Amino acid sequence: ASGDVVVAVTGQTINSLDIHRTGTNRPSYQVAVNVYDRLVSFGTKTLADGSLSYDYSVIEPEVAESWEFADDGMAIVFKLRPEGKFQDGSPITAADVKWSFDRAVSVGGFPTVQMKAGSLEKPEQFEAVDDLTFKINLLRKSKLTLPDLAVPVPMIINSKVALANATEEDPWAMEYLHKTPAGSGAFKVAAWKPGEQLVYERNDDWTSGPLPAVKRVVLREVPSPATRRALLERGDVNMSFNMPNKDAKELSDLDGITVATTPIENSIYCLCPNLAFEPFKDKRVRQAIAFAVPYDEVFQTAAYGRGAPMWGGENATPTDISWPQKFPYSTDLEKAKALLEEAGYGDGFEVPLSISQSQADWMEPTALLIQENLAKIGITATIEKVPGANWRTASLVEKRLPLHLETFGGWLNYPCYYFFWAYLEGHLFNSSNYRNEEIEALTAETLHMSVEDPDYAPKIKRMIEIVWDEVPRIALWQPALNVGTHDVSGYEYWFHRQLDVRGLKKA
Amino acid sequence: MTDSAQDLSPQTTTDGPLAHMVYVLRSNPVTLLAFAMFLVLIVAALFGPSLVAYDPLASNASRALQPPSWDHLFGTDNLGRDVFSRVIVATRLDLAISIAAVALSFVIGSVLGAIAGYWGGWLDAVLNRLFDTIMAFPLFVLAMGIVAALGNTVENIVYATAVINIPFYARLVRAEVNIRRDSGFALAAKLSGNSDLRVLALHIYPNALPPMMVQVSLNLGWAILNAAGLSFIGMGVRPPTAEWGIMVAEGANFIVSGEWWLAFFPGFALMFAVFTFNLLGDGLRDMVDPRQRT
Amino acid sequence: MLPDRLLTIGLRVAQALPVIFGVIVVSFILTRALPGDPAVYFAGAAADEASIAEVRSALGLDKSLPAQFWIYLTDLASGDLGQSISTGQSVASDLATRLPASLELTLISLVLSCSIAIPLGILAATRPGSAVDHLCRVLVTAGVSLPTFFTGVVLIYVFYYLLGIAPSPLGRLDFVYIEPDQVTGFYLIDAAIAGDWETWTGSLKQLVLPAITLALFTLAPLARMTRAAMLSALSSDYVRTARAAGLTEEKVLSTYAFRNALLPVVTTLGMVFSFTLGANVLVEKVFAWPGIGSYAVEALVVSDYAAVQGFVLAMALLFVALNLVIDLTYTMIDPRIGFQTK
Amino acid sequence: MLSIEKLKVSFQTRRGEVQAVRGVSLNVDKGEILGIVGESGSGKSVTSYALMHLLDKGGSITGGALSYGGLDLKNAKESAMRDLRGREISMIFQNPRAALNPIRKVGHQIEDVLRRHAKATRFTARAEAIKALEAVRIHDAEARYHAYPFELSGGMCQRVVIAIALACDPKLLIADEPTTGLDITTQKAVMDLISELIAERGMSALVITHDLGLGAQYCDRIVVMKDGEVVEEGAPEQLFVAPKHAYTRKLVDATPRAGAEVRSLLPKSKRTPMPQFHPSGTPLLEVRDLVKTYQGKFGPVHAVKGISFDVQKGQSVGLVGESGCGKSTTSSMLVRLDDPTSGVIRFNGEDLAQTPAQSFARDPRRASIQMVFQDATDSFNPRHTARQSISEPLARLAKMDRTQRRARVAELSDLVGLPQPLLDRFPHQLSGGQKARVGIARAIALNPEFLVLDEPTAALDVSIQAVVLNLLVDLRAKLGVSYLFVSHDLHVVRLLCDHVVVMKDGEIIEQGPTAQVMDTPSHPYTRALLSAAPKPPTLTRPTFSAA
Ligand SMILES: Nc1ncnc2c1ncn2[C@@H]1O[C@H](COP(=O)(O)OP(=O)(O)OP(=O)(O)O)[C@@H](O)[C@H]1O
Ligand SMILES: Nc1ncnc2c1ncn2[C@@H]1O[C@H](COP(=O)(O)OP(=O)(O)OP(=O)(O)O)[C@@H](O)[C@H]1O
Ligand SMILES: NC(=[NH2+])NCCC[C@H](N)C(=O)O
Ligand SMILES: [Mg+2]
Ligand SMILES: [Mg+2]
Repeated sequence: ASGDVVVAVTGQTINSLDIHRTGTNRPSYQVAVNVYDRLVSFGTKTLADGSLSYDYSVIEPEVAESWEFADDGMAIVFKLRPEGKFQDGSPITAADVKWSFDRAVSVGGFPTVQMKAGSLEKPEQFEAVDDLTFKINLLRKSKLTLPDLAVPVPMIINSKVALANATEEDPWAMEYLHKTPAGSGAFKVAAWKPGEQLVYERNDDWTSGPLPAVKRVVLREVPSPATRRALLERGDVNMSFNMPNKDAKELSDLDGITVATTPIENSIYCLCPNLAFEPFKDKRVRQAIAFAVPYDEVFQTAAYGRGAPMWGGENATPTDISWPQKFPYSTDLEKAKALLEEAGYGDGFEVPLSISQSQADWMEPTALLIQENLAKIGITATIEKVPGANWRTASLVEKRLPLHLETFGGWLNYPCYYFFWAYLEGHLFNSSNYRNEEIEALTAETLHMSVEDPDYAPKIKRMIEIVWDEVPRIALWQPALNVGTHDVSGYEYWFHRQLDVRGLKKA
Repeated sequence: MTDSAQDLSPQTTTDGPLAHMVYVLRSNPVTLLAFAMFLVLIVAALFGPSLVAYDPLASNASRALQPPSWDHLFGTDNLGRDVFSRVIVATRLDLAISIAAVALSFVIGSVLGAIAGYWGGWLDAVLNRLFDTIMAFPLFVLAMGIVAALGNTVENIVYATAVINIPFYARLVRAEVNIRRDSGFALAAKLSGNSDLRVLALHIYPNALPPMMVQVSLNLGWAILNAAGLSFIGMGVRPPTAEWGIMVAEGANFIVSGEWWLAFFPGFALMFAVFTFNLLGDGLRDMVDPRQRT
Repeated sequence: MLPDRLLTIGLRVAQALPVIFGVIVVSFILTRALPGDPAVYFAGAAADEASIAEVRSALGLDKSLPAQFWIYLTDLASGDLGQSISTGQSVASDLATRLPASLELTLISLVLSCSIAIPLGILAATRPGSAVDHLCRVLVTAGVSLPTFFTGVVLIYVFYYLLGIAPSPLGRLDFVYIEPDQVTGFYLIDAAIAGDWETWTGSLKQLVLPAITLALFTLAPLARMTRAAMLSALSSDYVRTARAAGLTEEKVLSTYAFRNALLPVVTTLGMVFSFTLGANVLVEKVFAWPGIGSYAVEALVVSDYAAVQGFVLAMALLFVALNLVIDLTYTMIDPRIGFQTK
Repeated sequence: MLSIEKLKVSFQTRRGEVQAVRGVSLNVDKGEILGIVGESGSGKSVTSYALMHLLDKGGSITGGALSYGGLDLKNAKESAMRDLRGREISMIFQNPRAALNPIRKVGHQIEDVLRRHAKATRFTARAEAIKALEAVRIHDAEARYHAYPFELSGGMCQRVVIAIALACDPKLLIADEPTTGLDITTQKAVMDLISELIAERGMSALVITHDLGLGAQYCDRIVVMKDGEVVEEGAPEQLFVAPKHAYTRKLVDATPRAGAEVRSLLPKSKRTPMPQFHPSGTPLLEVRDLVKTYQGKFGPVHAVKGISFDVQKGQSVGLVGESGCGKSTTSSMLVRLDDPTSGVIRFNGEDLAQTPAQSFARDPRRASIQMVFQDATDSFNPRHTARQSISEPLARLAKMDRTQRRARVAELSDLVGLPQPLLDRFPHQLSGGQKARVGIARAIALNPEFLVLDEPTAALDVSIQAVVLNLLVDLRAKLGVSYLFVSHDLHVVRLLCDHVVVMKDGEIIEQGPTAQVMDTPSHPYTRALLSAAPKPPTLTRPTFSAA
């Protein structure tokens, strides 16, 4: 690849250019990042290993120049950059922002849910005061609101273009924006063939940040991981996004290839016993399983040691509120057996261990090793591969898998946010059907509470202590995102785990 | 009156099927080879589990991804399982899948094909359209669809493989039955008081068997490949069961990183089996059709 | 004479109609039997009850099955194959871009395979039982015994990764080339039309490895059928007559034996073609080929009803068309067709 | 011109070497037509292939000498032979339709040969080919030039084959059973044509046949072969009048001819007195207005168009007519394997047509109406032994147990003269004559009242045919069965039948007592049929007459 063109490969398909659309898959979110801007963004920091990461603690202006909270704290007023321009040259106005936010909270599905996380729920909350002033009226004071404005969803759409292509049945121009982005971002989409490739071309008139260094980014879809590895290794591509752990481990020693491995924030790979099923109603059975997992083997075999261990914690009570942190379990079959005896399951039992076909890369070896160890304490687990299409329905919506592997990572990096999704009864990622009155109450209290609040840390610690003891989710490890580069620098890790091409530079 | 009787009947009496087989095997080294290979497969399938040194399911993270050595003839996989043991033990399952699938399609295809070929008319037309419909599907994708819809268990893989093969048998039987439907011996059987069903089942159908045997042996190979293909796209049998297709599919990802043995040995076993069945088909054809010989 | 043949062809087309209807019904049932709830799947991560219900009604999945089938049929009648949810495009446009990719690959591989298999089969048939015959048999059988996905990976490893002589397995065209304007969807043809020979060679290079992979697999049925058909043609009375009349061996082989052997070979070719087209999903995965096979697999995995149905229907139509072409070819090769009772 | 000296040909087969020809010597002189007759497998074809160097794989000339016009054919190179074939020596084969490339226009096939031997250029080829077609008396040659073999009748195909063979004016024509498989009338036309052309062009010919009558009629000299050797040679009359070799005598005797009787077909030593038998005169079967119309692809095919005739108890009725006239269709309706479109089949006064063929297998009258099939080989299940085949009706219809069946089968095989050890053989292990006997044994196993014989001897050698015909005569006398004997050979019918029915195009054109129809045929078609049969030289020696 020559000059200022960067070629990247990924295994996944980008199926839409509009993150608000129903059916838009996760890999497509990067279009929202690269082609659209938001009011605000996060800062950038350098991690210990020298790689770049976004900085959750810093909110930076993007389309907005500045913002301030109303005196009662129940509104935020944003001042837009006067020079702000969409890719078609028209100015970015507060009306565009309002239309975009109205769209996000109205179309339903994922964008609406994500907006809600930041307490952004109704169009009435959004107000275009004048061309360059945009006001959000808050429903409640929440620490989540501002960071939630920096996630990909509240992107700012050129409402004039969109409206020109809207119809009666399609007031939000879903059809049009799905294939034709209308943003102000650093890159334009020059070509898009789903299943093949996406080509970004630099927007030379980008107004929301410094001009990117590369002119073109070609993102090729190569389904076979082995082929992706070969391509990077031979230097035919500049970047392999989301590499398998094994390749990351082996290629990181290679000259000319840099592998950035970043533990994914607020994310844990878990083994979940489902409390709706008999043996797992007993806490001791769950603990027994937690003691039976061959953590180290699993971590080495399934993750090739990439990521962070989440087992072997020293204390039964947390000393800080960092999340995720090591659970106080490690492999101890004696203890596991004893606990099972105590619970009256000394003779073991049979249980299906479900994994998702589409995440078989890590789930399968993990499940196999767990299965083997469970056999040692008398539990006969049969591995049940659930088709990808069925996985969400079975595990998260119907929550009917007795014992399964699960992963959840919160975009907003707070423990309470994780708890909100993963430990509250009925909430989507609580696939264990766990319910604990204290957790319910504590989560509700902490969710919007400021981190600085002196009550915050003790409450969080208490929450962590409870879920450590009751283990409805047995933490295995914190996964990492691997990105291999060759002749390219400036790769930055983002919580959304999508490729941000804006900072890339050819070496 | 017995003049021409004896001398007109040549020495063919000594030429029993066994003698013929021996002859074909002896004169065609490739077929002999195929039969020898077939024997190897059968032995591995019957005694596989007692032939191997390691538990094919036992993992050992500390000896993962070791290249072939005297300890592990075919090396170990990413979970530290012995590839040799897994390859040998998988023989039984792979053969079972293909044999069960072929048996199923053989039986169903035979019945439907015989009915269509013998009675003809609207029944034939309907059945033919049915077979056409199955054939009009991209067969591999149909198999995938069936497995996806029913769930990926061994039985469902067998059913899916059987369904896509039914038309091949049905058409073959139909053609064979059809050419014999009005043959002299079928009519003679009717004159002897056989009902249509008896004529079909006892007189016509058995004569369609030899060409079917060829199809069977070829299809055994197809069935194994089919199951392997399903595994490759993640619709194969359940882990940790050892099955060649899965092993190749998973091992394929390790080739580029240099751990070639993961895919190579099961791939070789797969090829060995399919190769055997295909060669066997040719050999059987030679046995059935002496015209092909000089 | 001509009306007779037209009648035969018309009859063939008429026979295809119930088949196509059958395919429509079966594919509809099959997709509904797929596990998983597309509404849940496509509502996306973090979607709640309400939004799932919303998606469900947007997809028309809240209606009864007969109602859904009726809607599907009426849409079909107006030429609408529906919308693929996973690619976000209309199924028709997906097929239009992906079918040529698969067809191009399949055709090239068949051309390759024929140009090897047919001479090989003829060679074997002229020397049955010889070492050459055995060697051919072993070689082509070996080819068909290799799972295509395995062959593909090995070829990439050897020719791209180790030797570096093959181009990067990046699909139909390396990124340094500019895609030709779509006319037929076949890059080789489109590039030739555009006169862009650089792209032409570029796309040809990309075709080599996957085409070889597929060709290896299709060698056996073709070579075997050629051999068998040639053997029976060569032992026929008319070949003996031709020889007795002193015709040269080339003439006997080409005009007398091979032309007659062509019929079963064409039938086999047709079968191999439709089989390969359906089965090259495995090769497409390995070579990142944006073809119809991988499209189908992905659609199937996520229960993308419209895409699966559209794919199956397209393939069925192709199959029917293919058979028609074969029948026409037959009519061209064999003057008897249309006169005999079948 | 052609001389073959002690030719030996053998084949390498899996059971060792087969000596197909063991020292054949013969000469063909200029302008002569030499006939080779002999039983099946005696090496007639192999001899001719050997001299054309067209032997199958594995065959080779192992001894003797072959020369043609002074040229040593035995050691000739393939290239030399290719030049010779077609130009000097050409060959025509039996089954003309198969001898033509089915997918090439006949005109082009002739052109191929002309062009190859430089008898025509690209520009003259067409005209030359048409000329060649005209030479073999094909009408409208211009149009036939474009015809494909399937568009021509068997006789026309044979003419085309002859045209190909003669295209390059060869000096020697080898005809290997040129008329087998053809209709009796066509056969005559083709043989007449060949002999005419040969005379016209002053060629020599080697005509291979197993029909001594045919050979005698057309050849100047005849060679008789048996087991790979020449056993006798001479002028036709001489062979017929004074056959020296026993085998020749057997052949001569077995050849059906005017004036012969069924017993006289057998070799003298085998002749037994003719049994006496007189039909009773009460009708067994009355066929009235029988019609069969098939639903063909292009409109209805009227196979049988309303025929009526009677068969008396104990009578033997001959049904004759050329290929495709509806004989088999009629017989299969009579034996209730097929339902007539309309009409009455009264059997012992009851209408059989009322019971559909489908359910006739369970009808009590099933056992009394049986059939012997045209093609014996085809009529046996290849997987059943002769014993199983004969037992089948006994088990199914007579419900006999094992031992009863064994006894009955033994009895039957004695009756038809089939050696017991042969009963455990499979059909492919039996000769044609043996198969015919098994077929008859099966048909009479249940003592039927009425037996249809659909050309039971069509696939047989004359000598075996003689045996079978005599067997049938004996059986009728013993069992009192009535026969419907289907054939296209009037000579054969005369030997066996009391009454003859002549069919043409699905209709009966003439019927009556055998002698009357044969001696004073009233319909021209009957006359044509009669005259088409080969006429061997009349014998001067006294024929055997019934006691
Ligand atoms: N390819 C062959 N391999 C082995 N034996 C053969 C082969 N061809 C012919 N023979 C043998 O040679 C002998 C002579 O056969 P040939 O065909 O010359 O007989 P024929 O006199 O022409 O008989 P018919 O009247 O049946 O045509 C037979 O016994 C036959 O079995
Ligand atoms: N099933 C059928 N469908 C259509 N036409 C048929 C069918 N069977 C026979 N025919 C036609 O009926 C006519 C009489 O056929 P049949 O077999 O009775 O003749 P045949 O006198 O026995 O001739 P051969 O001497 O050749 O045996 C033929 O023209 C044949 O083509
Ligand atoms: N089991 C199957 N997949 N059968 C497909 C058969 C394909 C066909 N025999 C071919 O040559 O391509
Ligand atoms: Mg012969
Ligand atoms: Mg007949």
